[in-house]
Amino acid sequence: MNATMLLIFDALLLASIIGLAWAALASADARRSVILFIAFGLLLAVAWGRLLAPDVALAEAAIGAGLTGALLLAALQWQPRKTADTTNSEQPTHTLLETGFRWLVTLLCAALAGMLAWSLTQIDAGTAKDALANAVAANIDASGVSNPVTAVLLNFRAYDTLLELAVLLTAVLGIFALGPAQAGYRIAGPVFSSLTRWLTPLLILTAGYLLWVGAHAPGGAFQAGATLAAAGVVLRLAGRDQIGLPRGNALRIALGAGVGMFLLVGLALFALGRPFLGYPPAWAGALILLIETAAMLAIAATLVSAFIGGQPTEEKTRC
Amino acid sequence: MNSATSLPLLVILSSLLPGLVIFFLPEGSHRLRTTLNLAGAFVKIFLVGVLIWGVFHGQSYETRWALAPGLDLVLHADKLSLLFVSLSSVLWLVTTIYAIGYLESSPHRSRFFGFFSLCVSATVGLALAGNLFTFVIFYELLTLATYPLVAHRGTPEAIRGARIYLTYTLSGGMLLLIGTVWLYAIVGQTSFVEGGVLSGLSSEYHTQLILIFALLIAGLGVKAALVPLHGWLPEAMVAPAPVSALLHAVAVVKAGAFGIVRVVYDVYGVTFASELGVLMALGIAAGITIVYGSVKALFQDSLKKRLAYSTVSQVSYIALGTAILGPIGTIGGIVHLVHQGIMKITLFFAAGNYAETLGIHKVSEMNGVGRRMPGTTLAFSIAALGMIGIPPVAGFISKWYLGLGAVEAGMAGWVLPVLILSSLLNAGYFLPILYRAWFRTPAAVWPDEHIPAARFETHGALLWPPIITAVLALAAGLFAAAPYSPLEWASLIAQREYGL
Amino acid sequence: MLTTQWLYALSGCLLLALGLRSALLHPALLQRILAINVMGSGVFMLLIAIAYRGPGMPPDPIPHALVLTGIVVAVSATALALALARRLTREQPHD
Amino acid sequence: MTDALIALVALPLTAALLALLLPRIATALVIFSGLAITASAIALLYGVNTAGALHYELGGWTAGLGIALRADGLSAILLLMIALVMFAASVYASAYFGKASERAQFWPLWLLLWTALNALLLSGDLFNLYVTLELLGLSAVALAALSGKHAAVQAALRYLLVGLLGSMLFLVGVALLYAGYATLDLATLTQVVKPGPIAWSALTLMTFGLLLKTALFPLHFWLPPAHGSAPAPVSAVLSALVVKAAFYLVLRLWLDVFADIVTPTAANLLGVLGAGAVLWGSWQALRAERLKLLAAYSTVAQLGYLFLFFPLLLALPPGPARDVATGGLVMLALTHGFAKAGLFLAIGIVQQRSGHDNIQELGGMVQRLPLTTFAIALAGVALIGLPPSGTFLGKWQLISAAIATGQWLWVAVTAIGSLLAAAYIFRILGHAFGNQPYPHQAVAVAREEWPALLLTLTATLVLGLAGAHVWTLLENGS
Repeated sequence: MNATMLLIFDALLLASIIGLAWAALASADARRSVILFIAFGLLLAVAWGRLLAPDVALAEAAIGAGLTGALLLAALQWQPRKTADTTNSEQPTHTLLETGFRWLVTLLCAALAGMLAWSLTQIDAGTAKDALANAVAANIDASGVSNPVTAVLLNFRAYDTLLELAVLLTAVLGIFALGPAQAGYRIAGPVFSSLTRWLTPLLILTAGYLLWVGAHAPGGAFQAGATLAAAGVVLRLAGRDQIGLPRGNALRIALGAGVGMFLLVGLALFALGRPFLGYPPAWAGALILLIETAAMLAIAATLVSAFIGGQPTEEKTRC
Repeated sequence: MNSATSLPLLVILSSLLPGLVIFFLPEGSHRLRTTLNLAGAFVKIFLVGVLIWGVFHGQSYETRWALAPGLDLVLHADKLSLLFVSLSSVLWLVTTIYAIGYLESSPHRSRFFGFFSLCVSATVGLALAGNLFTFVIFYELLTLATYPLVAHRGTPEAIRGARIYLTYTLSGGMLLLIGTVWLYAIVGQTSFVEGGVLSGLSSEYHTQLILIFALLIAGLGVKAALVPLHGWLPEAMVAPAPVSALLHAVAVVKAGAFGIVRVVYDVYGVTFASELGVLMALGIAAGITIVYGSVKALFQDSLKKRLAYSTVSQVSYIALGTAILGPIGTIGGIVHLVHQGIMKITLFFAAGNYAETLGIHKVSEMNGVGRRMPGTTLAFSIAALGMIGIPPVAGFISKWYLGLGAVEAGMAGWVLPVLILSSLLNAGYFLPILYRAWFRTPAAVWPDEHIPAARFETHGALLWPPIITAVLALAAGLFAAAPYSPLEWASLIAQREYGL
Repeated sequence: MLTTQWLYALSGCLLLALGLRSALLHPALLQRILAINVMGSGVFMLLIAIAYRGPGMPPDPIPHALVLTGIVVAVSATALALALARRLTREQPHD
Repeated sequence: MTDALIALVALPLTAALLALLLPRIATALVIFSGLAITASAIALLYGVNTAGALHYELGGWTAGLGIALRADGLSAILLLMIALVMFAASVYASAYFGKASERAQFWPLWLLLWTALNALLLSGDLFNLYVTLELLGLSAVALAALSGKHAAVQAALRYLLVGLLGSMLFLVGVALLYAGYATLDLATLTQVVKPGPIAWSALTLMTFGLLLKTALFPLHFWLPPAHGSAPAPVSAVLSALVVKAAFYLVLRLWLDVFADIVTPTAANLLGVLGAGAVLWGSWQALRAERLKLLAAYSTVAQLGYLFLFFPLLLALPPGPARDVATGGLVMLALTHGFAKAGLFLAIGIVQQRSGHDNIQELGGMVQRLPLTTFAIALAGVALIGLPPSGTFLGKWQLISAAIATGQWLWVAVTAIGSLLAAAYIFRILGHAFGNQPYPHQAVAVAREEWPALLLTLTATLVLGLAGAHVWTLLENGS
């Protein structure tokens, strides 16, 4: 595939991405917007692949498009298909002031894009910008994994990931604080439920594989966690309230597992006189796998809880 | 911390700590509260006595505490501050006794006496302030401590009066603050020094210094009730009588006047101030206030309002004195700081007695009150005559020196007329009261008599304070030449200020 | 920068602007939440374009890691936002 | 010494997990961890004061490849304030939330918020700052919505969207800087960053995003409803700490990282917005019907003062004069932190006891809730800027710097703002002193009253009288 072909491909891809985004945001119809947005996410995954970012592509497909999509679709249930105020935006009856404001905002956004583009032109293609990439390459052997992204994520910048898991935890606790989960869907027909019987184990297997492979190839806790969550979503769609999600204490443990394991490892090393989160190279691989496993469980539990939109009710056990 | 560095602080604490304790006392524990109040007052007087003794024997007292880079909280005892401290601590004792009798059975006494003590602590701190920064701090604290006292009764009028009082004083405080910061920005941290500290500055600063002076005097003028910044004073009359006494004689109004004295003598230096030409402006403002206050007083039927306007006019004698260049005028102004306090507090005590005993609030209700309440009325009469300037009461001394000073300074042309006119006006609004009180036949029933005449005409705690202060007013006049008399003291200060 | 980087970086800016505009102007809540996600995608595209080093060259892994983190943060925020919105629609104000 | 850096993040995070897993003993847990965190904050302050700025490279990787935690005098002081305020608010909350179920939901989020605040103050890495911002934003939103009331949820949702917008803009700036300088480490960036479009647009975007989060006028619209409808202890820390965290970042970016990039014109713009905040916020506070709204608007105003310092600091040459002014700025931020937290806690007591917080109906409060009223009055003294509060010293430096640099406009704004503040504070006290009978059964709980009182006392007395230490700490810790 030669350069011009590639260029055309890029142009088409980006054009459709931007077009989808535009369409999704321009529409006043919630359902339409959501579906367009999911498509947008999938195309993004392609773009990431095109830019040699397979890890991101996987994550985007699984989380960005997949689970966000699922969340949005679930949201459509209670979202009035056309909100009251959207209807009047279809026949634009704006006062002069409003129109002025809309134009002002539009202008500002355009200016923002312009400013960014302009400053991007100023980036000198010096060698400096490879400094960190080289540093990563230089230290990769000590990191315990061969996939540089995983190395950055779980070793060099593990602290980021720790706090990021804390963000996930915060989100799900915030959702729980807002009340119990809404009731499940009706039990699915025989076809779909038999499909789920096949689908669920498959997804779980994939998750395990992604987790394992993350050490040296694209993949890792987040993609794996998302896939695992997908299994839960499928079950949920099949009408199972039980969706394999533990209850009460077990659930709380699952949700906290990621942060917990991270802290445990970090502090244990700290107690042993090593820097906080500073794995000994010999152990790094194992420790990272340990943390990632916990993280995967946490992510899956979090995302499924988010999907069902609240704390699963204790007593209802219907399956 | 030895006595030299701790004594000024202790003088403040002697009223601050009892005050803080009193806040937490249950309403019922009358005796403990009274004990604390009086103990504090006596301890303060004792400590002040030690200070005076020390200072007159060349000992210097200073408490210094850095609050921020270049901003020290300094408490320093010099002759001027001692004059004010001893005045306020003596009058505080008397006022406390009076207040205990006055608020006999009224609610929220713990709160009242708590803030009462805070108020005096602020005043004392203000008197001992060793630099403008410290002065500003206590100036604002005084405002805060007096607000609850003015609002004490909690009636809509009380709240309203308190709000007006606050609006004036806080705005004034802001002007004072800006002026002070500006001054610091030019000369950095400076202590109060007899003779002033600014005369050395090059002439390029003079316009700035004039503006700063305007800001400072405007800020202080609010509390000193210089026209047109006096609006709060009549409104604050809603406060209980002891508070009015405190406001008019000891704390608030005095703080303003004292501040003006400080700024003119110990920051700018009186000679430098007159070179700048600001002294004249101050003098004119004072003169206008003196006349205006007296004229307004003439037309007030409410006794307390009449006294309030008389305060407006009387306090400006102090400002007038500072505005007169030359030691004699200075003596007149400074000595009046004391004399006005003693006389005016007597008047307010008496007015409070009339109100508490017979429910008399209006001048027109005072017919023949002299026969029903001779002691109170006698005290009132002495103070009133003093205010007019009739010898041998203290007020005469002040006016005499002001007059002489004006002649000496060649300002007789306008100062003397002001003095004479205001004295006539004083007579005009005080003598009719005395006439009614002594020579008119009393009304059949008093407006609201709720303290029957027993052994005394009223409660002892209400009767003795005005009598004591009246005696003091007489003594200050009769023994003006005696050592340690206010006059003696004022002339010492004047000598220092002029480096004589 | 390479042409490809340019193309993607500029599209990133464009997405950002698009998202920002709708986030500020769109009347419907759901679309506003989507808009913020689109903004995010714009930033991610910018980052990944920066990381790109041309065909066959290993890209800079750090922006990739940042974007992975960013995606997870974004989904958390979206989930919370949707939960809040649901709570709102579930019980209209009764006053 | 550097252990304190780790402890300040690890302690609250661990406590959050334990509170999640062991809800029964959560309250005791919070109190103990609170003490531990406060101790670590003191240790850090001590360390910074003796050894100067500290840093810790996480995972042993050199900053740049890895992430470094950093602390200097400024961050150490703020961390101590956070610890004290959060601890006092925790004690208060243990009594405020009556039901065990409420507390079970509250404590983990509360500790996550604490984690976020500490992590943000300590972070020395641009992208890590973004993550902490999001952690802070999400936990704050979750807590603000806790009451579940419609108004609260609505405000929280708006708060969330605005916050996300802000962090997105911040992230764009980060991306731009990485593109330009290939580093995320603040210290490194400080050395390599050069004036030019990249730095300018990055700073613009990040500042704008942070201004949204710190609610600088006219971007404050989201704050009053959010702070006004959250549970009292939450409102307290939102107003006292969370907005400050974003402000702290602005300060860092403008005075440290981009010190050579920022221009006086830009600083003046911030000053103008600050002035707008002072005047508009105070005016709205004066017109507010409810205590909580009054307090929230006063937060808008008080943040304005902090931004008035930018044009002044830029005008002063680096050196003692600027350091003194900076100290004033920090002093204002600290005093407001303590005073506003105490105020919100006190208001919470009033609201719980009388079932409302309408300013009109506070008559007789001074008799029935004397300590609470006293706390409100003390907070008021600090908000107005009267002595002996730390605000007085701060405003003194503000006015002084303005006069020294001939920027009289800011003097006028400060004066008017302070008088307006006096007006809205004494509006409350005027009603409180009214002698109409107080209709409600008012028995305040010591666990609620004392935290409020101690916080306000810290603002008015401790900071006012021991203020000089703040300046020395900043100097030693630089």
